[in-house]
Order: sequence, then structure tokens, then C-alpha cells
Amino acid sequence: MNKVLFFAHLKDAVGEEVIELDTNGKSVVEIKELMKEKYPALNLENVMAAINEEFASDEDILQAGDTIAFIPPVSGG
Amino acid sequence: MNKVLFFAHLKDAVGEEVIELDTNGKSVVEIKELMKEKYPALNLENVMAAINEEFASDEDILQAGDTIAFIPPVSGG
Amino acid sequence: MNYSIAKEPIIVQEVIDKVVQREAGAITTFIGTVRELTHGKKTLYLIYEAYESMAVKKLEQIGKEIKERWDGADVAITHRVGKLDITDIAVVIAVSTPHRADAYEANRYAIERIKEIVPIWKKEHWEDGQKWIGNQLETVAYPTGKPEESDLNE
Amino acid sequence: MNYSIAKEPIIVQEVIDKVVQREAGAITTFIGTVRELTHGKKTLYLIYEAYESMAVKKLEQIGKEIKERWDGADVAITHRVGKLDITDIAVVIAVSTPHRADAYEANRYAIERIKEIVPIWKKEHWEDGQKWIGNQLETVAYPTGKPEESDLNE
Repeated sequence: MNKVLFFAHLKDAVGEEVIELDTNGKSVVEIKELMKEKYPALNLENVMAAINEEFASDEDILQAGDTIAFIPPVSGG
Repeated sequence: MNKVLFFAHLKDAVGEEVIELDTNGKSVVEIKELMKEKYPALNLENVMAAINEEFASDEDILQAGDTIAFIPPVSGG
Repeated sequence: MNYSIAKEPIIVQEVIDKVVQREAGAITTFIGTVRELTHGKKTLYLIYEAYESMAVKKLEQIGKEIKERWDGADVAITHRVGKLDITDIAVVIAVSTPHRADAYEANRYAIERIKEIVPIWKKEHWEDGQKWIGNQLETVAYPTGKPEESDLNE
Repeated sequence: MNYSIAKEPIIVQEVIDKVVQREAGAITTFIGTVRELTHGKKTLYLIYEAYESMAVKKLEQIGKEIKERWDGADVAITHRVGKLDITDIAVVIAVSTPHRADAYEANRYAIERIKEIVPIWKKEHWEDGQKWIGNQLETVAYPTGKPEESDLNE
């Protein structure tokens, strides 16, 4: 199983900060597609992914136990 | 009468921070010469003068009651 | 704990204390506060949200980058989350260095990098609505190098 | 009283408090501390002396110059006099502006101008002697314009 995290407007669209999902062996871009099907209100434009708290590329593959987070453009500071 | 102020190494050379002197009608450069005669240990190289707390030029003339201060290169901050 | 996310108001002096060193002659701090007007629009308050564990890692990374670039630098950064009112402090960055020019430059670098890579978001609340604010750099989403000149004018 | 000479230790937060404004999103502070080593020589302590009334006027002048150059800026500066030990604070400069780039630049301008025109002197005390330190800019004694590039590298 994997944890999938949503922040800011993504959390509002999904209605939850964390969901559990088996995305083992899938790439970031595949998981993004999956999320868009599951949550039609989800806008992943300009949204980066992080795997285990490090920015990931679209081709990176999730392993069992990995956490994936969707990171909208940041606005701290 | 006028007040003449000395700071930093000038104060050490003169042995006082303030002296009273009648320098009425004299220019800054004339007062500098006077001070060098009076205090042979005084080194006025690179030393600016201020009249009444504003930087003055060598040609500025002291009026009665004015305060002249000798300002070595500053090193605050 | 030089890099942290705070749920309570930030005490500036506590951040400064973390970077005091006998070899440093200069400490700069940047204090980001909630401004009432942005592009003429009146903000009532802000909500900051963070992906906390990753945010701390990214702040640590920024500190590491600074120490590699500016010799003898020490760095501490605290970013607040939750509801912030006008003039409340959102972020404090403290940098100490032996010489003053470095303290300014390294501090500036830190705030620009925070706006690029640290997963923290703000939601602005106005009288007529609210919105999660996106990338304030208004450039490509995640540049990896130093901020561009145009980013520095905000 | 945004510009002052202090005989007691400077409380950084008190200087910051003077420049908080609802229109400002950024506050920078510069904290000048007594460094143990300068050019490899070990300092024991420093004595700062000021022509106090004129120093306050010159700090006010620097604040005025900044407000003319950087729109919406507010400034506060406190400089300490007397005996200072290693890591003690000699000067605190706080600048608030609506946008962050200005807060860094205006603050930098303030410290460079202090080193040019404010009548304050320091006497360094080492193990083997003591000396009043002259113009640290090591350029012409009193440039009237902005500091030269070479002055900014100390």
C-alpha cells in the first residue's frame, strides 16, 4: 500500500489530506492519471510530485510503502 | 568663546574631550593650525571638522558660540 | 533544530540566537510579515499550510546550499503555519557570516529559495473571497538554479 | 526615537518594533556583532565612542536618504557605545518595506553610510595592545555619494 498526500487546493478538491492506495510499480504520471479519473475536480496542472519527501520526476516508480505527495506551486515566505 | 571637541585618538593626544577657546572669525583650517601648535602630539591628518554637528569645509568661519569638533575617520557599525 | 515549522508565533530573537558565533561580525535577519495590501487588494488574514516533514528537509537543504556558497555562514529558518493576521510574522531567516556583504547575499538567497522549493502554501482571505496562492515567482514552476533577476524584483 | 545611541545592550526586538507597518511585507535587520578575529588577530574587547548628538543627526539623515530612495520604507537604527565583548551587538539596523528586495538594499545602504558619515569610533583591544581604528572603508575619508563597489566587499 501507498500513502497519497494532497495539499492546498488539491486537498480542497479531494476532501482529504491522505488516502491509502496500492500504486505499487506505477509511475508518477500513471498515478496522476489515476487521480484525475478518481477525482474529476482535481487540477494537477503545474503540480509536482514528491516521493518520500523528495521531488520526483514523472517517470519515477513507486515501491511498496512509498509515500507520494502532490505539491502545487509553493507560496511560502 | 567657542567649544572645541576632540574624539578618539585626538582626545587621547589632547588629554581632554572639550576645551574652550576664542576662535571667533577664524576659519577651520586656521583653527587646525592653532591646534597643531598648541598640541604637538595632535595628528589632524584625514581629520574632518564639524561646526555645530554638521561637516564643515576648511574655509568655513566660526561665529561666536559655535562648537567645532574634530572628527577622525569614523569606524562605527 | 535550526530549521523548523512553527504553529505558534515566532520569537525573532530565538532564531537569531541560533546563528550567533564568535567568528561572525554580521547577522542579517529577514522577517516576512503579512501585508495588508497586495496589488491594491485588502487582505483580512492568511492561512499557511505546510507539508511539514518535507518542508523541514527543504529548509535544511537551503542551509546546506548557503554553507557551500558562503564561507563561515550559519543559518536558521523558522516558518509559521496556521492563521496569520496583518503584521504577523510568517517567516524569519537569520544568517551570520564573518563579513557583512555575505550576510545580506546569503539571506536573500534563502528567501528566494524558500519561494521555489519549500512545500508551504498560503491561502489569502479577502472580504469577498479566498484563494490558495500559487507560485509567487510567476515563472516556471520549479527552477533548480539560482533565482532569475526578474524574480528578485517582487 | 527611531535613531539612537545606546549605553546599554541593544534589544533587537525593540528596534524591529519601531518599523512594523501594515503596508510592509518585509523587515530586514542587520546586527553588527563584535568578531573575535580580524585579519587573523584576536580581539579581546572593543570600546565604542560617539559624538552622540551629531551621531543621532547623521543616523536621522541616513533614514531620510533611505525614505527618499525606497518608497514606503521605514527605518530604525541603534548604535551602542562603551565596552563591548566578543559577540556583543554594536549596531542594529531595521528596515521595513512593502517588497523584499528593497528591504535588503535599503538596509545594506544604511550600514555602508554609517561607516562613512556617522561620528562613532572603535578602539580595539588585543592581548598586545590597543588602537583606535580609522576609516574601515580604506578609501577616501568621506565619500558623499553611494559607497563604491570596492567598499561593499569587506
